[in-house]
Amino acid sequence: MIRFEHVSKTYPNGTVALSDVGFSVAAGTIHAICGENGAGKSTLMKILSGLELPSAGSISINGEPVRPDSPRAAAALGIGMVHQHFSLIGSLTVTENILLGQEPRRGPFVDRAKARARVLDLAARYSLDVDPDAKLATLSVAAQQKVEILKALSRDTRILILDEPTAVLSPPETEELFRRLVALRESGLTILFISHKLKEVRALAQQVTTLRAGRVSGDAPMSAISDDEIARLVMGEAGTSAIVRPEPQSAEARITVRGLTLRARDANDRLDAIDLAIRPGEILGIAGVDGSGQRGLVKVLTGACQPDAGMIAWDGKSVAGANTGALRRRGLAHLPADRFRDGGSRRLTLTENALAGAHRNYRFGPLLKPRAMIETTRGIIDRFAVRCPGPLAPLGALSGGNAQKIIAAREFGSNPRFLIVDQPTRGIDVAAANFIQDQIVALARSGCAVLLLSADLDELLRLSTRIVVLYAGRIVASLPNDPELTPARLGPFMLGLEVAA
Amino acid sequence: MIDLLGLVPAILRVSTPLILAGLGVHVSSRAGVLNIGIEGMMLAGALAGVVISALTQNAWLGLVAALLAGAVLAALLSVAIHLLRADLVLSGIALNMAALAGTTLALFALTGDKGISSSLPSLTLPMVRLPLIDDIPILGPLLSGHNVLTYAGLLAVPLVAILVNRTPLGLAMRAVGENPEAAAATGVPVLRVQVTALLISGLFAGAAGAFLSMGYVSWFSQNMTAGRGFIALAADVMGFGYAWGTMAAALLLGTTEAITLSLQGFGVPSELLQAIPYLVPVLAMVIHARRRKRREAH
Amino acid sequence: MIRNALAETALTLAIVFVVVALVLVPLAMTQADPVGVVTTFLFGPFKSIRHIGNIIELATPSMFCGLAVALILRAGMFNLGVEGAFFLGGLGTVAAALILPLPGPWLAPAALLAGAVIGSSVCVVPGVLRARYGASELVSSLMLNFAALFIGLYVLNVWLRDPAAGAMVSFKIPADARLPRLIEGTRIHIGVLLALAACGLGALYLFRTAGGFESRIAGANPSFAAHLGLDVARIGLRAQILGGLIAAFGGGIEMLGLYQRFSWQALPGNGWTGVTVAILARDHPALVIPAALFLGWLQVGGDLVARNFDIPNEAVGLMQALLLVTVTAAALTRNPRLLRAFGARSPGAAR
Amino acid sequence: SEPKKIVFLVNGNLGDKSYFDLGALGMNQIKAKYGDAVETKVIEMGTDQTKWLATFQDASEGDWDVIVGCTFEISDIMVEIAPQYPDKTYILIDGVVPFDEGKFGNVYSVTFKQNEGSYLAGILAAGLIADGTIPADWGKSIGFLGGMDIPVINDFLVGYIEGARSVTPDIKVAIAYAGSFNDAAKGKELALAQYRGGTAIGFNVAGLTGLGQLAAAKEAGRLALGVNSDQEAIFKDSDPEMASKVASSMLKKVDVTLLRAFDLYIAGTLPVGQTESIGLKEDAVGLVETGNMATLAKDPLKARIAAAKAGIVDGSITVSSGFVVSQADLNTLRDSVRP
Ligand SMILES: Nc1ncnc2c1ncn2[C@@H]1O[C@H](COP(=O)(O)OP(=O)(O)OP(=O)(O)O)[C@@H](O)[C@H]1O
Ligand SMILES: Nc1ncnc2c1ncn2[C@@H]1O[C@H](COP(=O)(O)OP(=O)(O)OP(=O)(O)O)[C@@H](O)[C@H]1O
Ligand SMILES: [Mg+2]
Ligand SMILES: [Mg+2]
Repeated sequence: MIRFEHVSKTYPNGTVALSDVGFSVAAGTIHAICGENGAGKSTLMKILSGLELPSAGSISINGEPVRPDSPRAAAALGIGMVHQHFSLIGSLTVTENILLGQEPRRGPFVDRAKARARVLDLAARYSLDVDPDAKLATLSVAAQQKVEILKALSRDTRILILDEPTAVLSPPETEELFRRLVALRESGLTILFISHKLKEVRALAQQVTTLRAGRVSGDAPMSAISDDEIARLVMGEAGTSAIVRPEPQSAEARITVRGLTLRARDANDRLDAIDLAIRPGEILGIAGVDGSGQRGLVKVLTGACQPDAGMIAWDGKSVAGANTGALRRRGLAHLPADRFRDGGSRRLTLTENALAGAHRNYRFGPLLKPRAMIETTRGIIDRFAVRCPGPLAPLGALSGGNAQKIIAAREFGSNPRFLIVDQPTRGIDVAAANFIQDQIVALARSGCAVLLLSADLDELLRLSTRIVVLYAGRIVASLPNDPELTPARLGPFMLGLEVAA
Repeated sequence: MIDLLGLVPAILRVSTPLILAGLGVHVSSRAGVLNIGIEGMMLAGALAGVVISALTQNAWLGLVAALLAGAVLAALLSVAIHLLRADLVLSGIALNMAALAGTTLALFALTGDKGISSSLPSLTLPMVRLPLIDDIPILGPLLSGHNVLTYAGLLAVPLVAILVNRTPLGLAMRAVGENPEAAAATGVPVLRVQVTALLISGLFAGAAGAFLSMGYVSWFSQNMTAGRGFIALAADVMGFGYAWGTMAAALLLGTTEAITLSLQGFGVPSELLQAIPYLVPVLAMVIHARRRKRREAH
Repeated sequence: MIRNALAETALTLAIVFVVVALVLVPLAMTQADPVGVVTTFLFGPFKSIRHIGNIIELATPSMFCGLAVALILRAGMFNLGVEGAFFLGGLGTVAAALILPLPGPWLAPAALLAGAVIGSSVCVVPGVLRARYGASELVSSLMLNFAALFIGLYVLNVWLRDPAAGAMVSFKIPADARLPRLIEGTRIHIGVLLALAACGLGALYLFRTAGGFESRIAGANPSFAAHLGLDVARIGLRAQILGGLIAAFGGGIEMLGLYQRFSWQALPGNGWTGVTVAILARDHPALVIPAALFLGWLQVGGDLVARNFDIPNEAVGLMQALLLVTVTAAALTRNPRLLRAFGARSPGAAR
Repeated sequence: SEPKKIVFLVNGNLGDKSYFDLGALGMNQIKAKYGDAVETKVIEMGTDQTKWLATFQDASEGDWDVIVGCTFEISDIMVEIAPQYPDKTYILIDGVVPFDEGKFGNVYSVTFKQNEGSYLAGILAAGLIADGTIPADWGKSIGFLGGMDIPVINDFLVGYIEGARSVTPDIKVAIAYAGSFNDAAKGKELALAQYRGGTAIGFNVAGLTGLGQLAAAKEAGRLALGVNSDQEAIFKDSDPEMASKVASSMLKKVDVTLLRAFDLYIAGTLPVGQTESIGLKEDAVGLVETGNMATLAKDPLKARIAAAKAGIVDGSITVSSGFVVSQADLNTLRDSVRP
């Protein structure tokens, strides 16, 4: 139904994102597209959805050549896209976001009642539950994801593109989404699905196309291809190292949290009498549906805000009132969930992003030593296999996964005594994810206390020594990570159906 | 000595250009374009109104010309920032320079005088007596009998609020102003929305200029806006993104100005009096920001 | 890299020529000597040492103000108090030079220091209000510029006014405090060296010191800075203090270098020029120097044309405004095709 | 012979309706009178003071014979430039150079006694109230709207007050300064505030700002006095109603003075190396007596003004100057007339 023929794309800055890509997508199927970070997946989808124009090549739908030159034109062709980075407006309501550009009118005005009804109708039709009147910025990421999907479906959509839609969803939410997608396919939609998670691809797709460095490296029906083969097509060679989980190295907790309470304005951030203890060498995993208080917990532990009650101690000594700077000087490191908002600056160079914070170590008298900084960064680029033009390129020129590696390298490289990692591998290809996970484990092994927050239960179960489940700002379970612990066992706690604290 | 009867109309007069221009800044700011060139647009509007009303002997046509002149300059700014992709702030500054030079030049070409259009028989916009209110004893003279643009400015506040909050265009403006990439990905025609907002901004600027040259006085004189555009920029920022807020800020600015004007001659050195209208808004902003900060802390 | 930078410069110059041709040539045609008009504009400023001197005289305060604005913008602040700081710095310096009972060689440095501290308040107060209460520094600095003007005029009128002079001007600045001239036949004074040094130091600070780096981090992305544990409010305030000091120092230099007495009755506008310079220089302290010289050339060339021909200076002003827009027009200066035509290598090939 | 070349360097912009415009008018009159025997030019130097010296230097380097500048601000520049170019002739209007230093044999300076003209304006304003020409319910005080609180403006003020006091010793004068010379709207607002406070007739000395007073007079139905040029004439055709509110204007005849100086220069009798202070006696300042004044003022008042003028000319009346009065005395004076 959709045919890509000889599609190439060179960005104005000279990056060749796609070269001579050609394959077809059958109508009424879910078609997966896999590839490592920066392989060109998003670029190809942006071309289909009218956000970018191809430098060469053509696309046809049902045999008709098409050349969508704006999202509007693509929508007219029945193409809707859920973007990897949401295209939502924080200060608008859910309804306004979903219907932006196609509002029902009454005279010159937006017909608010009708708009609201339409959103409720959409939500019911696709069983995606949203509050039509909520301001978007107050929603959890998962809820925003639903809004983004509803938005894509709100225009008479026949081709739905999902660019890593599950990266921010918890497993129950992912399952729910998959059921919807299957239903959508059955109702005749064609779905293009991008994911780094092979399990998901296997569960959903009928066909998979793999991209490597902008070229098609494989295209096969799911039934005719093994996971290993996909991994090989994506990365050139397969290989996942087995992880040996670290063990706590002392009985003394490095970080102790008692009765921690945060009465934030945003309900998603609230905390209610949290108790935690993290020992050196231990990775404490935090599970929970997005918006269960994780963000508040991270804010308080990183000194971004002060709790309303309770205490935090490092090595038994209270750090009440300490701000981020003070905690960092004690040995805090933090890999944030939102890498571009908090983790770095697109405008600054890779060197500057990689060494910000540590820059005071690179001083000669009052001056910084740029050479030494660049050299260190070169080392990071090599060690973390960052695909980039060089250490002086702006961070914005990197694909998201590669940017994530630079930011991780900075945080891991500061010799932390307490490391908070928040969704460390979200949106990252398998090889890079393995690499980052290895680094986390290695840090723990060297005696760092690690707090791991992840929406990816497999990741939590792979890395954590213990897992604590948050629900509505409270700890509902604290479980040792033994072989009996499975995603299925965690599910009820995460949804607040069971409590075992 | 300060008589309320005289002061209220004075406040309205002083505030009117600030409200009109402030709304202009507000509209374009909501769409993400800080209209530094508002001063120049006002100046162009002031001149166009005078010239056309003199030529046609019709004040309304003069007003229309003023609005259009503001919009034309807004279109020029749009060409600079959208077509040529020049720096927004610098383009605004350049537009102000160009408008000052251009209006002087045009005035010279038309009248042989660089300073004032007094040789043109231009008209003024009428004062409006509000039918019923006019008869109320004290309130009547306070609320009635102002320039038509004063009422237009006040009336425009809810209209702008509705435009921004209730119409598809307003929705698109807010989306574009907050996150142009996301809006573009959704299919909002970012360019068209910004150009429209800028043109509306130009219309308001033209009206503000017309008020000066066809309401306050009945002529155009060189650089007669005297920095009011910049005060309007401040009014918009002080309004925290709301049309009503912009109006409140403009009224605050106008009130301090009007009061200090009528305080002249009481022995306070005039320079110090002239500083007050610039200090009070800062104070007001600090108090407001402090209250907000305290509120947010809880 | 260098090749591309050269191409960019060549393209910018070409744009200048085209705009001049488009605007000035038709104007020149109305004159008896059209060629003279164009060459006077383009090359007149370089024809005599005095006119070159004029460019540099004009560029000196622009460098200080441009540098101040660049440092403030880089830290993510939008403080327009540079205008008021320049004014008050000039007044403060003159006041100090008149009041301080210091021996000759100490007078100028002491006066400049005092002026810098006094003048910087116009930037510092909005900075503090921003850091402490979150009040928009854009608005408060815009307002305080005017407040500084009128309060300054009051001070001038009451304490510094020379009653023997027939206008509201201060007493004459003592000869000891005047800055030495550098080049015979021009009014270029030692202030230009200080301005150049300031820009150099500014670049060094911004790109080679920890403090400057932190300032750029906070400016590029405040939540990133917060994530790193940097005190964003303090960094912003530091930049505004620094910018205020530099601008006010520039005002003092201008007074001691070119004036006989303090005689400003209105804001002199150098701060606005500073905004223009900083934008032209893309907030880079080193590029502030060529940007300021460019504006100086534009001014002197325009003045020469207006002075020597029957072309109103408003027409020249229009052309200058157009030039400002076009030299920052990314659609022209960043156009890959145009750049290639001027010898740039395509970025893809460079990789 | 070669035409004589004269250039007028404006330290600001034309269009001020004050001496820049009047100076330019004088230049036109010179051109009209001498035709091809002269070459004239007016150059606007703008408001950036650092450019002024450079421009004077350029003009002096050029082949101009006579270089004209005005306002006190130009004095210091002439001090620096004139000795460097002894074969040029400089005319300085409204400013002086220290002639006693002996270096300025090529500078002719002329200052205006605007206080004398303002004295007459004061008599007129107070007289119109005193003799009942102005209805009593308009108020009893007179107004003064200045551009800035600076000596040259206060020179007008001092003369104005003295003149008014000579009619009504306890006259009240509402005084305001706009802080700007181009903000007509602000001028109108200030004048309206004065009219509201019981000012029957106001005197504006504030350039384009001051014209706002005329709009205020029209709106409030009061009277105004113009300055420098005939402000009734400015609006006579375009807005007769407003023009009818201009009781008179105090003239400062920069144009006449400039033409006269050039006449003397051509005749070789220009008194260079010294300063002339010209006022009523030289007919360099004065009141517009045609127009509204002719019909408005009653004969006794006209006679009174004529007498005062004669007194000033023959020296029996001396008017204080705003240039020499100290700030403290000025404040006392202003306080003493406050309504
Ligand atoms: N607008 C752009 N300008 C320049 N280069 C770009 C742009 N967008 C993407 N690229 C580059 O093009 C290449 C392909 O990027 P793309 O986003 O398509 O990768 P991806 O397959 O989606 O990767 P990921 O798995 O990280 O999402 C990358 O090298 C990226 O840096
Ligand atoms: N104008 C640009 N110039 C240079 N690089 C760009 C530009 N626009 C985007 N990029 C880079 O190209 C990458 C591709 O953009 P895209 O929006 O597809 O995200 P992505 O690579 O898929 O992100 P993720 O890492 O989450 O997979 C972005 O990560 C961004 O860093
Ligand atoms: Mg992608
Ligand atoms: Mg990517």
